[in-house]
Amino acid sequence: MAEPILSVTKINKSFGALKASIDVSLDLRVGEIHALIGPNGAGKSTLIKQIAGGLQPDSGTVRFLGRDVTALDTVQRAQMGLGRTFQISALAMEDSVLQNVMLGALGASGRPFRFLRPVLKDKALRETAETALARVGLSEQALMRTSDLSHGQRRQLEVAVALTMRPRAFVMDEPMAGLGTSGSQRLTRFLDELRHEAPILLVEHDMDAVFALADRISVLVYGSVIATGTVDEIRAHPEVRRAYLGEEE
Amino acid sequence: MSFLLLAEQLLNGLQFGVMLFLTAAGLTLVFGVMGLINLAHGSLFMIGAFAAAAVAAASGSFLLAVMASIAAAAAAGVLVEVLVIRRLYARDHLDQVLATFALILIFSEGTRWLFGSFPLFLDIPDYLSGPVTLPGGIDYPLYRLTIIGVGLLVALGLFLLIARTRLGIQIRAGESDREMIAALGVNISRLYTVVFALGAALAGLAGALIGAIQSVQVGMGEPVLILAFVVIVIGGIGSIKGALAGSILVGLTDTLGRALLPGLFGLFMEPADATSIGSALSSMLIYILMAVVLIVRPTGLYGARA
Amino acid sequence: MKLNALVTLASAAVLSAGMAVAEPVKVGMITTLSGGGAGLGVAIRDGFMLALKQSGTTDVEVVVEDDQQKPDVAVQLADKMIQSDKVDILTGIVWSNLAMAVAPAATAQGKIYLSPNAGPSALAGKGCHPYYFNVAWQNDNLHEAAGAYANSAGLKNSFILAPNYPAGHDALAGYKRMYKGDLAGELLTKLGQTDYASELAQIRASGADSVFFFLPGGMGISFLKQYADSGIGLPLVGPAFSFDQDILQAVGDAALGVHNTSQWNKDLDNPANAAFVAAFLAEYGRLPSLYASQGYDTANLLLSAMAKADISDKDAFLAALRAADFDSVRGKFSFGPNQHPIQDIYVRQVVKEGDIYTNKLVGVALEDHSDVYAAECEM
Amino acid sequence: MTRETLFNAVLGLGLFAFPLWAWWAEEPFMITLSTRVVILALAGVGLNLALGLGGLVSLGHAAFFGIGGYAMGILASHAQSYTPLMEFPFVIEGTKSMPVIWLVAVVASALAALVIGALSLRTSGVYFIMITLAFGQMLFYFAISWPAYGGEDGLSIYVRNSFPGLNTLDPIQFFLICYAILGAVLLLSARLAASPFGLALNAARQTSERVETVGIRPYRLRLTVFVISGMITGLAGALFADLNRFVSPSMLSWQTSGEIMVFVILGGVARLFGPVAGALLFILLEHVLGGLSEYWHIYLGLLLLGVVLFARGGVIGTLAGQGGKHG
Repeated sequence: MAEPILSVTKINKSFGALKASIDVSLDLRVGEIHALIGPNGAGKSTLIKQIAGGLQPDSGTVRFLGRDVTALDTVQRAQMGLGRTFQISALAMEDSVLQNVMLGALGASGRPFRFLRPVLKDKALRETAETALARVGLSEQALMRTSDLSHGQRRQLEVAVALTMRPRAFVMDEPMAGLGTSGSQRLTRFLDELRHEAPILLVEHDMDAVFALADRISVLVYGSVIATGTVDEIRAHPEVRRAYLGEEE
Repeated sequence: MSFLLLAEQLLNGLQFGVMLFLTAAGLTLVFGVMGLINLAHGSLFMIGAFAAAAVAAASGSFLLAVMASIAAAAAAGVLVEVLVIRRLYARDHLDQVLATFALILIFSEGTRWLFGSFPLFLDIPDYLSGPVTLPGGIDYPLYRLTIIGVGLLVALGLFLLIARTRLGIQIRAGESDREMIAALGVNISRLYTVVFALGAALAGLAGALIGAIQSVQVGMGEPVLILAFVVIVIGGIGSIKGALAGSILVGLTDTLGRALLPGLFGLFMEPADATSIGSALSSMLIYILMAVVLIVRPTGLYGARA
Repeated sequence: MKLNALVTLASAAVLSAGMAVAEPVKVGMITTLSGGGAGLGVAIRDGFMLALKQSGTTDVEVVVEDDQQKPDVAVQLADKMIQSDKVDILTGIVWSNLAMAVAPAATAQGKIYLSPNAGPSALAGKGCHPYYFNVAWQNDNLHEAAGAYANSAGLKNSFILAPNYPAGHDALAGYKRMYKGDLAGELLTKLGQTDYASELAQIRASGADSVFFFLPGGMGISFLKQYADSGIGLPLVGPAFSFDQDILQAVGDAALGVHNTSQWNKDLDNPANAAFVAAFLAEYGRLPSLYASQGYDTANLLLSAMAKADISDKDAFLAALRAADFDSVRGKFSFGPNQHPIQDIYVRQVVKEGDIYTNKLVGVALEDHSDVYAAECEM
Repeated sequence: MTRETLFNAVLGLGLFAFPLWAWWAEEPFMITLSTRVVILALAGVGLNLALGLGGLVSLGHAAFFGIGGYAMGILASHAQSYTPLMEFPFVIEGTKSMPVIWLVAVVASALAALVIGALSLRTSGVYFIMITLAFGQMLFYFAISWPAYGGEDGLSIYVRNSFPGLNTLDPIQFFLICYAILGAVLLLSARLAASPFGLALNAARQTSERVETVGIRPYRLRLTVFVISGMITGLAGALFADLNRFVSPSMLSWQTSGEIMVFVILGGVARLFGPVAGALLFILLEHVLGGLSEYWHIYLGLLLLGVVLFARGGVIGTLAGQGGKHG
């Protein structure tokens, strides 16, 4: 099999006495959705930060597109094509929806240091941005102030921003949270398609979505991956049932 | 420079540092708990000094004067907190800067309106005046030793207050998590008033103690304010320990810079140039220190919060 | 007293018959009336106004404005007074750096500037100007006198210090110009410094027999208190600024016995001075300070020129100013070729009279003293 | 047209019409006062780019204001005394030409802002406020104790510098020069805010994380805007020195930094015309209140307090409403 797009090997990270990641290994292959689940406090966000670049692991490596990117920061990983959405929306709340998406397009263009022409009149950027908005179904909200969006709409906007970057892999931190049933069904359908453009590492609490979408699932408990496998394997896994699903339901 | 002189300069640096700590402690406390940048801290220092001078003139008692300074500054603190400051906690730093800048104007000219344009008299009491001979033969002013003592006591008192008392628990809670103190059933509004008054009282105490060996005049608070900010930023804003470390570092740097730099430059320069350049550099030294500390540690020595 | 009111001094006296009735002279007074330096500006203003009031004249209009001790504000006020109030004469500035900002520009625009306090060397030498008169002293004068006094008092090894800014450099240069002994040490302190422990330790270790210092305003008060408390006890010498009537009360015992140099003191024995001191005390309820005496002399100089010439006749008016034909509270007073004073500079000592700290005359440091920059002035 | 654009238009025209009236009415001081407003507004526009757009609360902008001032003072004083600025390795003469002085002021401020910004931007929040203050104070004390150019006394220039084809000594002509510059810089500033760079910077102010995630370095955005901001404030410093024909270390003092910041906050942070409204109001207050009482600072303080507490968003925010902020 070809080398995975994104792989994490034996990552460790501790904060004082607290071990947030213990020998974590997982990978993301072409065309798949790999879901990462685990109870609250299992270290999912810490792991995501180490993958996206905000946090350096104490040991272990992160590889992306065949390169060791452990020492690279968020910006460099983003420039290589790692698209990310945040659990808590990181959006420019005072700006319009369109401006937020254009920021992504601008980042992808690699030329943010242009000072005099209005950015909204840049046709190429605008097209990229509007396409992304259309794909997540936010075209009508383009000119709204972002802080006026509903919680779910902000989630959609997060995804739209990531789309503008045409990434080689997505890392999505709970994109379904707060979406409501119809919203999350729509997003589920959308992600289902999206995996063919680029694989998705999906952190999600919505189990219906996870079971519907994931090619593989990894379960993180107290900083360790206790199991990785297909949906059925995970459903059947006794340790997972005890440690995680049993608690949840 | 002889060893004895160097030792004396080190003591001076320590003493200056403790003096700075007295002025900085309240500022850092208020910032730590309420996240407030209070430019008017220097005005509270001035109010303390003026109250002390007025009471000392009327009563002749230094002790009474010091108590008056604490009371007056705390009272002014409560007044300002209730009328103005509490509306600023939720605002950003810019609004706080502008509002407390406005308070400086009001306090300064208000004081001048009350007390006139000329400096006031405030002197060291007889029982604390004059030098004593320390082991090693250094003649050192008793009053400055007293300031070191009081400063260290205040530091100890603050540590105990924060570590051991109920108020301290609330203060620590307020520093780390504002919602938690509400959950603990603490009256936040009153806690903030108390902390602000405590910070003001510390400024007032410093004003009285330091005013006795300096000039009690309108505008005396501003240079103090800048220095206090330098100190707490070096130490890490909100940290009492940091304020203490920062003050001593600044005190030593400033004093030793003034004492040593002109001589140092004299080794390879004309004396007149050495004096001039050495002095110029020594007056910039604490700002250089602050810039270096922040470049190396962007949140100060003991700072956690960015 | 109302600020900025056009103080037309409408005394009951009607213009006496026969006197040349001219347009009133408009004076713009820019001085420091707020903040920490306000005491000096208030004293100058009060002295100036007292002289006008005593004269009973109705021919002087004064516009008073506060410069906040900021040079750019002073410049703005000068512009306003020249362009909008159309004053003929400017005066009042306390600080050298503000005077440097205002005076050259004002004289270049054909306005007369009478300096009641600051006398930077740049305006006494090459930068002298026919329209610029200094009624106080050239900045070096009192320091030179302190050096001369140190010689006569037999001081042989002085430690000298001043703030690190131009007036401070001038002070040390002035002292050294006259002083013949050795220097035990020389320090430039930070402007606005309030703690002098480090300097005091160096003084104590230096083996000096005396200390000369120039630390104006709050710096001097701080230094004196800390010096007294240090127990060093060497004789202090300094210019009058740190022993001025208005701040002595704040220094207290720490200043007692110190010799300082001044061109004026309240016990100078001449009728003009006696009248001035009594009138000032009656009017304002406090003893006059050095700065008040300078403000008073400035006004009287102006009045003397007005009595001789009309302001519209510039040359005659300038000549009348140069003549300095007025009864100065300092006794002898005349202008040198650079229009800076030639005057005696006295030695005073701080004493306590009842509850009040004040100065008494103890001698003359320099007689008919001018300044070294006069030779460079080409006018 | 939003209320804010209407307000801006009225403000801009008023600031133009008033001096013209003063010129007609032969009130030259009113022209000088207007020029002062225009120049201080320009300094504020500079700071507003860093503060409003970039979220960089700099309490050290007096450094650039002063550097601009000294660029003018040093060049003009050498030209005035016919002594070259330096002779080795090549001769640099002083100059009295405004455009040359402006260029030097802008370049010098840019260099200073590059160094100060590169170091200061390692910190954020209150630490950033204080480290910029520290750099300002360093320059202040340096200027006070550096004897070559007058130290605390500053430098006086006897005749205002020249501009080709104009008589700068005529108040109205000098005003027009300054007004034109302010207009040009406001235009530039508006375009900057709407540009790709402005979009990224504005987003970095609100969420640094997001900007990194799309592959843009917030540090570079901030450093760039800090340099541009310093350049504009430096240019204002050169004009201010020319207005007063005088430069001194007080231009470098922390009070000056504070005042420039007051203009911005008073007018409305991140509003295009905020600094213009702020500087106008401040000078107006200074001029009117200064005449009322010896203790006029008390009233000034009370008024400022009132603005912070009750008129959020500054003058423009209050008059034009919250809408329209940030484009």
